[in-house]
Amino acid sequence: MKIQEADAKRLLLAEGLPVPAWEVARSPAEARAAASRLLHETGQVVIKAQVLVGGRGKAGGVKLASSDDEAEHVADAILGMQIKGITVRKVLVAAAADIVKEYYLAAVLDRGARRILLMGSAEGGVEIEQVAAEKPEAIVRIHADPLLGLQDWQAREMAFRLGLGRHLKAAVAIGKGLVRTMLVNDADLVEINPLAVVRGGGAPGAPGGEEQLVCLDAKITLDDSALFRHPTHEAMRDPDEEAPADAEARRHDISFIHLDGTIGCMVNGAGLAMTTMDLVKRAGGEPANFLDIGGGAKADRVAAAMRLILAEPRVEAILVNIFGGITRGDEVAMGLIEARRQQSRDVPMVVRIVGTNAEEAASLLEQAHFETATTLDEAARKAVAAAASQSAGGAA
Amino acid sequence: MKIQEADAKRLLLAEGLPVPAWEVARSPAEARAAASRLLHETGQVVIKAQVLVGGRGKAGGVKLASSDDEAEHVADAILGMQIKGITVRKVLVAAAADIVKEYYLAAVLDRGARRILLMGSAEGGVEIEQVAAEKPEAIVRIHADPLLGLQDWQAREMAFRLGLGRHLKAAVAIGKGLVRTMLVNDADLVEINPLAVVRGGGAPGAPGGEEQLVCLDAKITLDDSALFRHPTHEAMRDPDEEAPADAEARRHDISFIHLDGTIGCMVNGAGLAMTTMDLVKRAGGEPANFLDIGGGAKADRVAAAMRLILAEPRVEAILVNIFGGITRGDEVAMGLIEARRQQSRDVPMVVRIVGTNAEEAASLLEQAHFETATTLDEAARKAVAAAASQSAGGAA
Amino acid sequence: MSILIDRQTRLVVHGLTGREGSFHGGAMLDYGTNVVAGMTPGKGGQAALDGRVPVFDTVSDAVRETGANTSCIFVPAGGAPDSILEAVAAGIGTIFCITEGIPALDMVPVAAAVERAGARLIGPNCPGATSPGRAKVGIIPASIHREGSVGVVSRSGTLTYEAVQAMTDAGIGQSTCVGIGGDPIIGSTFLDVLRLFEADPETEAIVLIGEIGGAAEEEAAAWAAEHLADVPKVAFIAGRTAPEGKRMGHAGAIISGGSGTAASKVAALEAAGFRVAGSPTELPQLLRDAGYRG
Amino acid sequence: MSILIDRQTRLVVHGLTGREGSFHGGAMLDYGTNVVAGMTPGKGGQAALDGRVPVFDTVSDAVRETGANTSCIFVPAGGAPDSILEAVAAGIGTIFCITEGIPALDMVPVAAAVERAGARLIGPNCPGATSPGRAKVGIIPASIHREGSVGVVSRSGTLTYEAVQAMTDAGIGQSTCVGIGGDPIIGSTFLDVLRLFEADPETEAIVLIGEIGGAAEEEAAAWAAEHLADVPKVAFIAGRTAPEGKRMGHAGAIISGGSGTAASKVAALEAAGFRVAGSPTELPQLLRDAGYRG
Repeated sequence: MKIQEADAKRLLLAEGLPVPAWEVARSPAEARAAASRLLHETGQVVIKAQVLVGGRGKAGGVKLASSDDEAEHVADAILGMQIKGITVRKVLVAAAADIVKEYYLAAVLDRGARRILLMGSAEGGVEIEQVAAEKPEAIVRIHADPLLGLQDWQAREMAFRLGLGRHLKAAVAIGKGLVRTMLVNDADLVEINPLAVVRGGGAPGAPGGEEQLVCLDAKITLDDSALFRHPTHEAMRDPDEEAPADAEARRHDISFIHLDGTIGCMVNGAGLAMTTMDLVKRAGGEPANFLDIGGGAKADRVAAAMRLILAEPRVEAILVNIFGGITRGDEVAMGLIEARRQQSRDVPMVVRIVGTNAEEAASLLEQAHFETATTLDEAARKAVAAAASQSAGGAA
Repeated sequence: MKIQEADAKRLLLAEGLPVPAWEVARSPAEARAAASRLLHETGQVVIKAQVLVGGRGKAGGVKLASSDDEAEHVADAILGMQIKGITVRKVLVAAAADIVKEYYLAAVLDRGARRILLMGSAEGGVEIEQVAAEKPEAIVRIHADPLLGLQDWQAREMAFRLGLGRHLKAAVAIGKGLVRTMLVNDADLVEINPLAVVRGGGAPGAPGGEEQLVCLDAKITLDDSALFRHPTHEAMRDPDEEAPADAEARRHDISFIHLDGTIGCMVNGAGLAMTTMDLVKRAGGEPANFLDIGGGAKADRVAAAMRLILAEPRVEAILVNIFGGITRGDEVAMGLIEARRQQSRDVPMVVRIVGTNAEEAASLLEQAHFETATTLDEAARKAVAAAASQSAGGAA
Repeated sequence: MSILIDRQTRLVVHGLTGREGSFHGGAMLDYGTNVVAGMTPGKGGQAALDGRVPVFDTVSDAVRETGANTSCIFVPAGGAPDSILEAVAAGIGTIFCITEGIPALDMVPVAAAVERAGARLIGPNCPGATSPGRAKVGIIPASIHREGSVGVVSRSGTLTYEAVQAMTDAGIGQSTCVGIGGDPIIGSTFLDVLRLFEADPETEAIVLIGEIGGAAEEEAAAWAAEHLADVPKVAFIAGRTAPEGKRMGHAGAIISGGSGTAASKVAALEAAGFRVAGSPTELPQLLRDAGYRG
Repeated sequence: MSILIDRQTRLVVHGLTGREGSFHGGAMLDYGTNVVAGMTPGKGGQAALDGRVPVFDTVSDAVRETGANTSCIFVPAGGAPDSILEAVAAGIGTIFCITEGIPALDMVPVAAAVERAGARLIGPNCPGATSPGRAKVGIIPASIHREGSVGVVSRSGTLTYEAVQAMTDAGIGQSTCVGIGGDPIIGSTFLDVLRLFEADPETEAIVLIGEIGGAAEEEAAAWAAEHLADVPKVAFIAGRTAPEGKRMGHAGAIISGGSGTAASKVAALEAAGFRVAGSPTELPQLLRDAGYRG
């Protein structure tokens, strides 16, 4: 689960990391009020769109303001803006820092090494993928020991290799703090970009003029599998950015990702669900979604999956692909029959059920006059054809 | 540092372990008041002397009372009692538990294995050393992994091997809680004896009559080396049980242990200090103390050590044994000269200084008319002789 | 022969008395797997699966009493990492963890502890393995298999069934099919399993079924190019149409920062001499094309 | 030859720029020890000990630039465990930790990590070691030594000096003197050091200086009875008059529950063929009595 910058900063603050003060505003007036409280620090505030997508700066979602009037105008321009399809509903207002130099520092889960990686670069402020592509030697990588954790000497090593020896104590505290933030919150990623040396002002209580190291932006991704043991994290899910379909999918334990095509997919198993999408594409269609109903899916979950797919008006055909293992084919078939009975609009459906209780499923589907398929390739072709005839029909 | 039962119970409670309610009383009236609040639980209270020595029960320091009158009388008898030379100044009052069975469970630092040991026995309520001597197979030992810590399965294994399968969840929580208490507080030992299955009442909020597992007594020893990072632990040092000399020694970073002999010892290094005591004994004397002035001891610490030794009226001679290494012999000699100038009573002193700057020390001591010795054995003999003549003189 | 499991496997099922454990434990037993013990704390002394399998409180009891050498874990996510460590400490050499939804950071120390002990972990969040005709551990349906000499390794569950069914339908049998799991942190990688297949005299061809995310397929491909040069090798990669930055069901199936794409994996596999199928149904023909005659 | 340190020792002193580090660093250098580097975070690029020794920010820098293979740690208690781990990670094989007052529980994972890496730790809270005429690492005064063939191992500081001085005065030289430290958790035990002496062709006799607390002397005695049967062995145990339940200065020097007494240690050593002295001054004569002719 991605969380907003303000929430990420809150988690960092809770671990004692230096994060300059900020406020979140939902209206130009709120932004003006926030600016009037923050302008005294450095004479300028930065106003940043709060959306869970990258490239806010390039999209015009990050701007400076030097007065409360200007802050209100800038916030008015940013609020309501669309960034990569997401409407901006909140802005973060913070004292603009007097930046001396920018760095990148992140704790990430390195799956290949099976350990936590502290990753840093003196080339901060730009996307790390760009640095990795253009100047890989500029990235310092230090793995935390899987049993001992990140040691102080490793955090020092990172500081020295980034050229942060003058800010050794702060850099060590931040490096260790990132890993602690990761562990305490079960995060996959805790990223500070930029980590910056700033002149005075930047952090609360800082003596004016003196250089210090602060976290200017923060990005945290939480491990969905661990949300069960962090009851307060659910509150950080941003309802403004979650489509109702996603919330519905979560409620039913369905993995669902909305895409732009016309062929709805209902599959059991993540790998098979991706494969089904791939074969739809290969057959000339475009998948409307990724949908994994999981193992042992019961009738009510099948019905919920059907509602999710049909909620998208673009959907012109549905492909159901079930390989029975734990999941019993006849149960899915009954779920489909019930779901079709309830469904609001009639969309052609191609059903393929193989594996456990496939024969019982076949006879149920036959009685209910479903179109079926034997192989996955055949199912994909039939679904694409059905969608095409549906469009043609619609156009006629 | 040993801490009182009540403090140990507080540390266990802080880690969520089940400890029946208690109160500490410093007077019979306080004990009566505590009993009147606790008697309703099981109709009986136990009143226990709070002293940092073992064998309270045998010494008559643990008694039951069934009414507030009786509690007051019992407390009156226990308060002021001497147990192994310590005057009882406080009692702990707790609801008497209806004990079904007693167990022993402790987390200890196993120096040989260099890891934390969870040690349990179904033979609770008696001293574990006795069980170890008479029935060693009755002790279950499970080492926590030095890098992973104590795992749940290990706590379960302990529970099953103690026959606590019926209280599995509670036993696992307690086993893990002991190790956590140890780690959180930097303890060398966290011991529950007895850990008991009791019928109802025992713990706050427990449903009456149902059996449950609770910690009836607790003993915790803290690592002195780690006190620096637990500022609140210093408050648990019991001023009633610390002699003024011990407090003075701590202030000067001197290792000091009071003994019953007549020959005061001042030595640098713990091993050499023990050896000096041993040689005093071998020469027919009795050491009055263990005293290690540490490395690089300066004049003021030498003076403080002298005051500590002379504070004991029994002391009839002083043996100073310094092997210079980090410690410079001439500095110690100057400290001794200054200390003798200040000292209130005149006690014969034998000084041996060898190693770094021994020659400078020798000439200083000679000018100041100190009695000196070359070997440690000689020094011990001279000190014993000096003490003997002192006693003889005193008797004459 | 086969890899990981065979007739010498003596299996203890962690959580045998639970819903999943008893269902799949029964299926394993019916397949002929030597299910010698169950482990459920507090149920020691009972017998499960219609009295056919004794249950113990601890894995070490199960090992001592039954000589168990392999674990299959159905314990819920909160307790599964501990259960893996219990198996390791009891001396179990091969551990399958079927449990899904284990927090990734929990697996970091566990994977290290497994490695330190020299044990082998498959999963978590994996379907297990089958050595057709010998043993099956986990949840892969028995019906899809056929005895043979193709080694199958996959990150996925039902997609594997699809591929294996296609092979079986085409008359191509398997030496062992292994699902290594779709989580970010897993015990055994594609490469680890390829090494085992390389050492297995009975395995004559390889089917690798990967998906987007991570770089494990690329790593395995590089190794295979060198060590399995003469072995017929085919592969399938799921997720060609997956968008960047979205987790496709599996916690590990995500393209981030342009890395872990299907395209990069397909390219690496093809460069290493794998024939890469456009659909799982093409795998049998590609095996034949690659020279497999089994 | 000798054990632990010799002319091949290339020493990095952790905390060389501090008060203790520079004082003893200078003494080591003066003795002829190959002090090749200092390590103090933030002082990299400086030169210490009158410009004779370069200082680095990290141990790995010191190893890379100077080929350091041995560490001597004077870092304060709060940072010393981390400094040990840094040395281990940098590939240092032999680490002396002089620092006293390290919380015991901090050493539990550190000792395990040292062992896992196959490195050797002496201490903490130890005086170090001297191989007379070759090298000295730590704080043992140089003046007390004489080259020779008796291996000395001790838990203590000044008591060791006393014993070694007595030997030197009697014309008996040492191969290596090792102080293993008085803390409850230490890296190398009496037994570990005896093993090294056993393998050292130059060491012809053993002096073991123990004290109350723990069971390390008993453990070493049992091993020596078997492996050092024909080697002259003498010992001294401090603390015959120590009362039960009181820590005698060293965190590890405590008799608890009747175990760890001087009597039990003396008995175990005598049973193993050690001659046990009543005073350190008797050690030279006992060595002669035991047949030592060096």
